[in-house]
Amino acid sequence: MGILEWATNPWGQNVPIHIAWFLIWVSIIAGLLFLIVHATWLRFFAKSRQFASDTSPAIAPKIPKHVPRHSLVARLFHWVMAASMFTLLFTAFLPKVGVQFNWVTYHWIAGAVLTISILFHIVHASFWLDFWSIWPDKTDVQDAQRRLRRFFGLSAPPPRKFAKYPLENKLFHGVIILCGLAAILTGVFMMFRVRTIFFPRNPYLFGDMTWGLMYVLHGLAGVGLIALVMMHIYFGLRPEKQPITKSMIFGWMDRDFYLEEHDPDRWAVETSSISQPSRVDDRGLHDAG
Amino acid sequence: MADKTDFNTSEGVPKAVSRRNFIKGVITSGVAVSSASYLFRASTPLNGQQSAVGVGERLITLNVNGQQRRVDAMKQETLASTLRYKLGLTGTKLGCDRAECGSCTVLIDDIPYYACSVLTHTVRGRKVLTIEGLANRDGTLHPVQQGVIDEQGFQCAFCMPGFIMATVGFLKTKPNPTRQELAQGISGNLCRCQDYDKILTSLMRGAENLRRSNRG
Amino acid sequence: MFVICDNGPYDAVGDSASSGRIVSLLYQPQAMRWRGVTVLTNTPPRSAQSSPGGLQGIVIIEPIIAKAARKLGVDQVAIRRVNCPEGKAPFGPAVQGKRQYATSAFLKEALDRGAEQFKWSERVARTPKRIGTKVRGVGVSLSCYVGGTIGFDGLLVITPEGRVIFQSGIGNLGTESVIDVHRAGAEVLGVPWEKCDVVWGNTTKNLPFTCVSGGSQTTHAMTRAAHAAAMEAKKKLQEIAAKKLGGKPEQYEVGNERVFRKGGASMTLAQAAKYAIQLGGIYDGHEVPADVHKLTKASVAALAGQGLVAAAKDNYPRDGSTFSYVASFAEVEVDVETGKYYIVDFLASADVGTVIHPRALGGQVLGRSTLGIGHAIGQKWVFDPHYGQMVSKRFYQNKPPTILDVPVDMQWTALDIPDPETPVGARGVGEPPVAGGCASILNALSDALGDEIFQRAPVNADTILTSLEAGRPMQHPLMAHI
Amino acid sequence: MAVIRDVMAAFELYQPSSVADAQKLLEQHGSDAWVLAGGLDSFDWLKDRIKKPKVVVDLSGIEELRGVRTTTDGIEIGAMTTLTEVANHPIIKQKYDLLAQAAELVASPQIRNQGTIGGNVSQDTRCWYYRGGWPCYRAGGNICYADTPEGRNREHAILHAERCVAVNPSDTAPALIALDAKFVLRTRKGERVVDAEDYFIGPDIDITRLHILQPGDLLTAIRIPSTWAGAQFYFEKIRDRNVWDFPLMNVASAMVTSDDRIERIRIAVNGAAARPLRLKAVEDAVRGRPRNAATGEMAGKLAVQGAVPLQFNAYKIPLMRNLVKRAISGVQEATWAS
Repeated sequence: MGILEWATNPWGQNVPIHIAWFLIWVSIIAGLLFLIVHATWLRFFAKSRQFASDTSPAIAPKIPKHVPRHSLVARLFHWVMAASMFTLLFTAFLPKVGVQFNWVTYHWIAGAVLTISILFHIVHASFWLDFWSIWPDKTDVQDAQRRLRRFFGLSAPPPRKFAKYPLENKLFHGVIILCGLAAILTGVFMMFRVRTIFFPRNPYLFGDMTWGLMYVLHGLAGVGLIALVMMHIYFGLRPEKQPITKSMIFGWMDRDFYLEEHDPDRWAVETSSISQPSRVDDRGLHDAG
Repeated sequence: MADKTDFNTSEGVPKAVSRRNFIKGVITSGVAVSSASYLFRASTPLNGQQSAVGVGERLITLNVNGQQRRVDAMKQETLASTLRYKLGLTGTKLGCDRAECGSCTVLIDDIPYYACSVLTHTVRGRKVLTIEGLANRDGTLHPVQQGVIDEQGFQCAFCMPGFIMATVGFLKTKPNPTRQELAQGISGNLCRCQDYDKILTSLMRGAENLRRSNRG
Repeated sequence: MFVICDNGPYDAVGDSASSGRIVSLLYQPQAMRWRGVTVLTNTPPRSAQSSPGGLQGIVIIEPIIAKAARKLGVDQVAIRRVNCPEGKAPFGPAVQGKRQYATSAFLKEALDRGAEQFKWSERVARTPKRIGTKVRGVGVSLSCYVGGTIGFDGLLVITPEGRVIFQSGIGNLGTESVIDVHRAGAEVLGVPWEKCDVVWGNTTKNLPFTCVSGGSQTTHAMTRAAHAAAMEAKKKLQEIAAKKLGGKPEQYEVGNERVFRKGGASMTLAQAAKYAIQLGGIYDGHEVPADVHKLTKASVAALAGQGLVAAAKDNYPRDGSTFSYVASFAEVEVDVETGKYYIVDFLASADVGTVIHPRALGGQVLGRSTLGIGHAIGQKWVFDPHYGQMVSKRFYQNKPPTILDVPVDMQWTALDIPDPETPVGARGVGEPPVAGGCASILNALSDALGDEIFQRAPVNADTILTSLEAGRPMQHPLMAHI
Repeated sequence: MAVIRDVMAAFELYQPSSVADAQKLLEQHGSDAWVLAGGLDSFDWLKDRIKKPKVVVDLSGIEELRGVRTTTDGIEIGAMTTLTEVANHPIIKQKYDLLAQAAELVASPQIRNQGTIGGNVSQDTRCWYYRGGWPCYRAGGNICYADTPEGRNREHAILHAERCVAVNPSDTAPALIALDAKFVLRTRKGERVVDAEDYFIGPDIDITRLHILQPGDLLTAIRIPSTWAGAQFYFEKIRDRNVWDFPLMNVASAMVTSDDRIERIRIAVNGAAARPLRLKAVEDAVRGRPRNAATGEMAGKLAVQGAVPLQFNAYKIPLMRNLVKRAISGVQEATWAS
């Protein structure tokens, strides 16, 4: 049982046509395994985290009670993306596992929404948000080394607190970018094969092999997203991450949580906004860093 | 790759008979081409399933042209193949092999069928009649055959056995057809000489011959 | 006439020249410009079926003639009668100031006979043309193709038992010509057909050099060869009789299975055969005429000594090229709501010289007409242009006509006027009717629906319906058969 | 891809004599098994090596699947009843002639002698790309070759196409829908009866099948209620050749009128979509109207609403419009005195 399905094209050449659908189950099982292992580890084996230094008490009072984290626009993007992603995953894979319905139209519409929202996000994040806050920096790498050494019982100084996003978060974002962009790029071309409102159909835009690889890539990215989305939801629901999840809903994070996990040196918040905790200003977000 | 080929073909080396060479051998020997496909296609789950419902033996008895014929037929074998290649009844022609041209038409329990599209195993216990079984033992032609002779019904005549069998079958349900009705009755047969008009004339004559012979 | 021949991937030689020649013969244009191009294309391989070039040429021109007649208000039969070839009709381009010409053409007579038998005028005059959703139309078409070659060998043996054995090298296509053409020889020798045998089947049977079974040439070429061999045998019989019974060879006649002098001595063919063996040399095949083909010589050598052996090459003169002609008539009934149409009646009237075997001729004329009808009503050959692969591989997809696609009572007739340029007068007939079968249907459809509805064959329900809907042809005439 | 003239690839042949045994076999072999009725669709796939089942379950020995029985409310036709039997059955001819007419027009005499009503309604599409073994959507691939800029799609769908543009080729299916037939299925969960029109599905639901049968399921019988017995029927099939050809389109209607007003009507068309279409909107629109040309015209126009032609099948729109019109208002017989 290969991971690809092959077919003989009209010229007698063997070309891949899509991934083998059992990979759906592989991805689901991988996602489940991850969260079971992770939850078990946290529950029974994890030591409490140690950070290099406590935030200086002098700063603490200056921090607003509600630390602004995600702008409304950023949150809207996130949830639009989430909705389209769910639609995409369910319309893609439910028919493959036996739930038959007219999925293609929903799928390409959701795909179009996702594509537009991500295009918006790229522009928005590049020019209005703090672009670099989501990418691992030197400190992240050093801290990762420290944590790894400590995990294996080797001597290392404790890691520092996080910047706006923990390293795991940044890495997740990176993987999502990979899978997401692969799915979107291939998906946009695949829209040439079905009837959409965007452009005239041209199923012969590419050769059979190129098309086949495109479907394979789309499929691999798609099943990859299943596991990634499962992990993402899992973390979003974990009790200790609730403040982060809440911040994606309300836009702010508790001061206590902020102080506990984040380093104001690495993620500075505007301390003057102390009296207006709930008013989150876009501008407040790019000062970080 | 090249080494392997040499190994198989060079003299003196103990021959590891490759599947391909074996099949070639069988084909050249001309005997049992058909068994090659049985031996080497998907290995069939016969083992341990002898008692399963409905599974049958390969060696079967067919009633062909009034005779009981023992024949070793593959499960996937069509009646046309069995008739032609196992029983030597080559009067039944294989044209398209896709139930379209009618040259393989035979009667099964007096009903015309495309023999290319009937599995041999499904006609056990039924009466198969081919063109060879039409004439009398003494060589007197069937009235429909005689009609074809009388009117020189066909050109290349590859399609003739099929047309005659279709006619004989049709006349059992409608012995006195009009030209239009008989044309309908034999419309499942193609003639690429396109000699339909003369064919129809000769088969109408055949029908007439048949009515006369039944009367007399 | 500009012919572009899409010849698929391999064959560089097209049939465009033949289409030009046939058209120039069949319609006798006073002036004609012709150009032909063969294009090799990366599409599935194909090859000619029947009447290559002739079919296409006639099917291009016929609807134009039909339209011209309608515009001029001239009867369709009349306009063809005016333009069709007659006698030694010229065709093709002039070479060194001279044009080639046909041996003979009696197409006017064929048209007249056909029109009468088809009740053409009555059908044309019948009203109304439309009842409800059904419209009827009648069409006539001329048709012709090459009908014979020359120069092959005949070979026969008169046995000491008095039987005449014709060695026939003709490949049997089921048209009976393998047997029939030798009747010409039997007639020359005055031997009843029951006393004749025809040996045929394969080259081990000592057969003479013979034309290939194709190009509608057999009847013409091999009646000539059989005639030549029989004349040779007759000459030998006369010589043997003169030798044995005295007198001069030319005083002897051959008939009633004897060679005899009027009112005088005679001997049976059996006796003559025995003498031939005694005489040896040229009489029993130990010597062969120098001009026969080496294959015939080998066969004669194998037969030598078995009786009176006569081998001869067809050296008869022929002034002109041999063509056979057909006038085809059809009536169709079209349902304008569905595009579906039926062929109500069909008649082919043939000018093929002397009729050798009426029933076989009828089979040929109607059989090949039906092939042409198939091209008109649906036969097609579809490939996917992107992949260049065939998609219409099955009969239900490429649609050869069935017995229900033609009228149950098709009619044919033949003039039986001998061609003056061949001793027996017979011409070949295989391919000449094809184009007429096709074009008469197309013309009948035009008569029913108007000239501008379709411009290509096959004409199917879809072609008719889309075009009726739009009031103009909707499918590009050069579009692939779909 | 080629048309192969050789023995089929080997399979084990089972010839059960009861539905229960057949089901047991199908359950045992799952997707390796192929159900054989008349075989005229099946053998194409098997001979061309496009489908290679390991096991073939031949239903021809199951007596309970054969024959026409009268029931308290109409008739029940065993799925393995041949089309010739259906076309010639006296009760069907007398009361449900619509079905007899449709069966009579299927393919050729030999095929009607062998082909079954169950097989006829369950047959696969005849799209020449798909039947040629091209790896299209329907074959599990990711393209419809017929619906490409130059695709040869003269015989394809004008309605409800979703990626795949193939059509259902059955002649008896629209007749059965018009007669309000019920299809009796035997599934793992037991017997299930569905309305004729619900037996068929389009590519939007499942692009690889034309009907709802899952592996292991059997269509055992077709029940025709007496609701439409003796109604006014209309069946017309338009095809290229007059025998052995699939419909470019066909139409079937059953109608009951009083005072020449349409009281009840069912109408179905096949060859327009991947499933035979029951034209419910048309039925609703013409109910209560006089049966005349105007009603027919209106119905025809309504029927083709939303139709989307491909490059070579635009003719199907007027064809469907006219066939629906004729199915309602009839067609004038034309006879010339010749």
